[in-house]
Amino acid sequence: MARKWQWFHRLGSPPGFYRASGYWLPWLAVAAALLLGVGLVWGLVYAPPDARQGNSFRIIYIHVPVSFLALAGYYVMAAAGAVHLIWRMKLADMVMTAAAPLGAALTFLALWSGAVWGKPTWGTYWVWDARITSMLVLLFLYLGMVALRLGFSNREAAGRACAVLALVGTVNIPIIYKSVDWWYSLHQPATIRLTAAPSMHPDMFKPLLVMIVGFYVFYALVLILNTRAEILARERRTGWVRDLAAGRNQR
Amino acid sequence: METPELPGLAAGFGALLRRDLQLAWRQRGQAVNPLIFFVMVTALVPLAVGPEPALLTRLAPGMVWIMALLGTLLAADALFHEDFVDGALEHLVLSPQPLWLLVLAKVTAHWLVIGLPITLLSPLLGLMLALPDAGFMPLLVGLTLGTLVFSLLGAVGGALTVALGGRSVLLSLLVLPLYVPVLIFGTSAVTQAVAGGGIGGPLALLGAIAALALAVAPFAAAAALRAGIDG
Amino acid sequence: MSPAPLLEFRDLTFERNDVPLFAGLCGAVRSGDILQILGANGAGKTTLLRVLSTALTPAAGSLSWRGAPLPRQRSRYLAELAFIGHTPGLKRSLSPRENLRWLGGLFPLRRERMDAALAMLGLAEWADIPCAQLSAGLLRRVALARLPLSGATLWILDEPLTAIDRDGTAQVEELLRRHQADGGAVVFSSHQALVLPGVRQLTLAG
Amino acid sequence: MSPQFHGVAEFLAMGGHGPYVWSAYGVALVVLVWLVVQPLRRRAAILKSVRQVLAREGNR
Repeated sequence: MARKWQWFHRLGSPPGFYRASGYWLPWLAVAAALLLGVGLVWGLVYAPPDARQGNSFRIIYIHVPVSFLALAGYYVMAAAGAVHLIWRMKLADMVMTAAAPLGAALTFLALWSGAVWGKPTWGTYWVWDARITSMLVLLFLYLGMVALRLGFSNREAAGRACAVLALVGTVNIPIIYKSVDWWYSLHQPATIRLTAAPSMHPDMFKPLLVMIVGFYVFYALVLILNTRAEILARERRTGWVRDLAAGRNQR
Repeated sequence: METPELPGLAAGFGALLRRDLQLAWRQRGQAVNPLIFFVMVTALVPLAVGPEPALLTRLAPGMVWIMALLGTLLAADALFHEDFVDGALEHLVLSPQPLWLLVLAKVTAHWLVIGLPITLLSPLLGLMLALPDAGFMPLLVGLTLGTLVFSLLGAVGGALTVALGGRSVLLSLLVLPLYVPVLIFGTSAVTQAVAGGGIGGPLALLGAIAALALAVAPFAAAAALRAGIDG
Repeated sequence: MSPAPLLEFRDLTFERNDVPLFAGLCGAVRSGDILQILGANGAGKTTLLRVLSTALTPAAGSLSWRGAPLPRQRSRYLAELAFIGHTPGLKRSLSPRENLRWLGGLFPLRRERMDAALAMLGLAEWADIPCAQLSAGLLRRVALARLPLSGATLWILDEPLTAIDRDGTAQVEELLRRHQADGGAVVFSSHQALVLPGVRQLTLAG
Repeated sequence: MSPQFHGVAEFLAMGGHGPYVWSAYGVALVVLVWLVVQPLRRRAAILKSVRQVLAREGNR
């Protein structure tokens, strides 16, 4: 391995990441708690109700951030997969492993919050709206990712296979989204458009912004927690994990 | 020691294509099964929803496309797995020929054995489901392109799961979401034609997807095979 | 200075589920060498052979071919390599001759000597019968018949004598001897001792 | 900026949309808490099993 990559490997080494992330965690946890707490109270109590939807619109403060992250999470996973395929970096594979169930959980939340928002707004829990349908396909993509990893008994092969799948999915997601949009415009059911951010009142929009930022921080926090657990699981036989467990020279 | 010459790309592609067609012919009973499935399940539709022609006409494009999708998916499972079981896949992976080329040869054979016959059978199913005359041409053109994409993406899924247990279900789970755009454009070409509209748009998009799949899927499947072989 | 060895491997480490199967393996194979890989079941013989063939990628370590690092000239290496794995890799509904023909599209192969090679391994009368009707030992011979046709410099053979009878073993030994005399090299795994001059051995600790 | 609700009961009723709003927030809360707790528990379980291995080796 060429010398210029050595720093990259040291930084990307699982124990190095484990130690460094230990310092970040408290800050991330405090930031996530503060942002989500403020956004939650602001959105639930202080933001004015929507003129047409009344108070049910307050679901937006969950639904929109979670939907953003559901999609962004797939790209995080695919980027980690690409790094793993190109540089054969173990840490990237661990991040990818951690990102799949996390993304699936967020996608599920996006669908759930959309459904219970749909009932008072459209009078039904489920409509084949373009955005909801795309989200459903995204959930399937995540579930495929999780299932593929579980199918392998060999972790090294599983990592590379999942990386290929994530990259193929990344090429496909824009096509899927566009095609579903096109399909929806073809059928044109008469429904209210859910969110139209530019026309939102600033008093409603500001807490949403806080919640979005809060959820991004929360995502980073959980991704790191999961990656750390994955690191320990895979390196449990190594000296540094034994030292950590025995409480020797670690923080 | 004189070394024999390395066969060219065309010779490599041709040899594998020829082999797979030869195998399909020797085991034609097996190759015909997805086609029988295709016809049989379509025959169940009127039994399930009732024989009114108006209803069948409405369902026809979607039904024929979904059956074609399932038919190709059934066969994608065996695409690489048989070669994996008898060890021939090792020869493919260790050939000095580029692996994507060999994948392309196998996909071509798969399409010729499964996708093309399904496409050619589809007018028959259109008749069974009371598809109006205007729908047949877009159905044929759309399925020609669509089954090619199904085979290409099926190859990626088949390569990822080549060594795994519970393969066929997992393969469907991986590949079905990727089939969504093809299904959308394919069915709407037929629906729009039946409604008297233009079909250039969806068919052009289908062609673009097929071109993209042709450019990307062989490489993805080759990378997937190198990982998947070690399940 | 002696010329660079054909195949050289340094510090090869292979991990399965993050546990090393073998670590720090070094070795070299020169023209005329025959290297036998020994080790208990599960010691990683097959894995090592597959790593050497580039079917698997090691977690650490490097391979070089004729003195140059392998990943950059993989197709050149593969063109000079003949690998025969655990399973013969033959299609059961094709005859031995048909099988060799498709392999000829994937690898360099001297088609004009096919009959001679089949005859040498005692397969003349089976050449046009579907492989499904051949015994395991005969299938193994068909797979080995590719070797003299391939013109490959390096042969990597995983348990080449599985299911092969005493006559067959003698034929395989003869095959290897000729290859050695031609300046080729062989890496193989086997529990049997072969009657060959100058076989070196590499034992994998389980 | 002032609170939009007068009293807890009104807040919980959410103008008649209470069940929808609270089921969305409730499930979200459960999922988010689970997302944080699950890796922490996994980490603790791994460290515990490593300690057990160490203790077994120490006794030998």
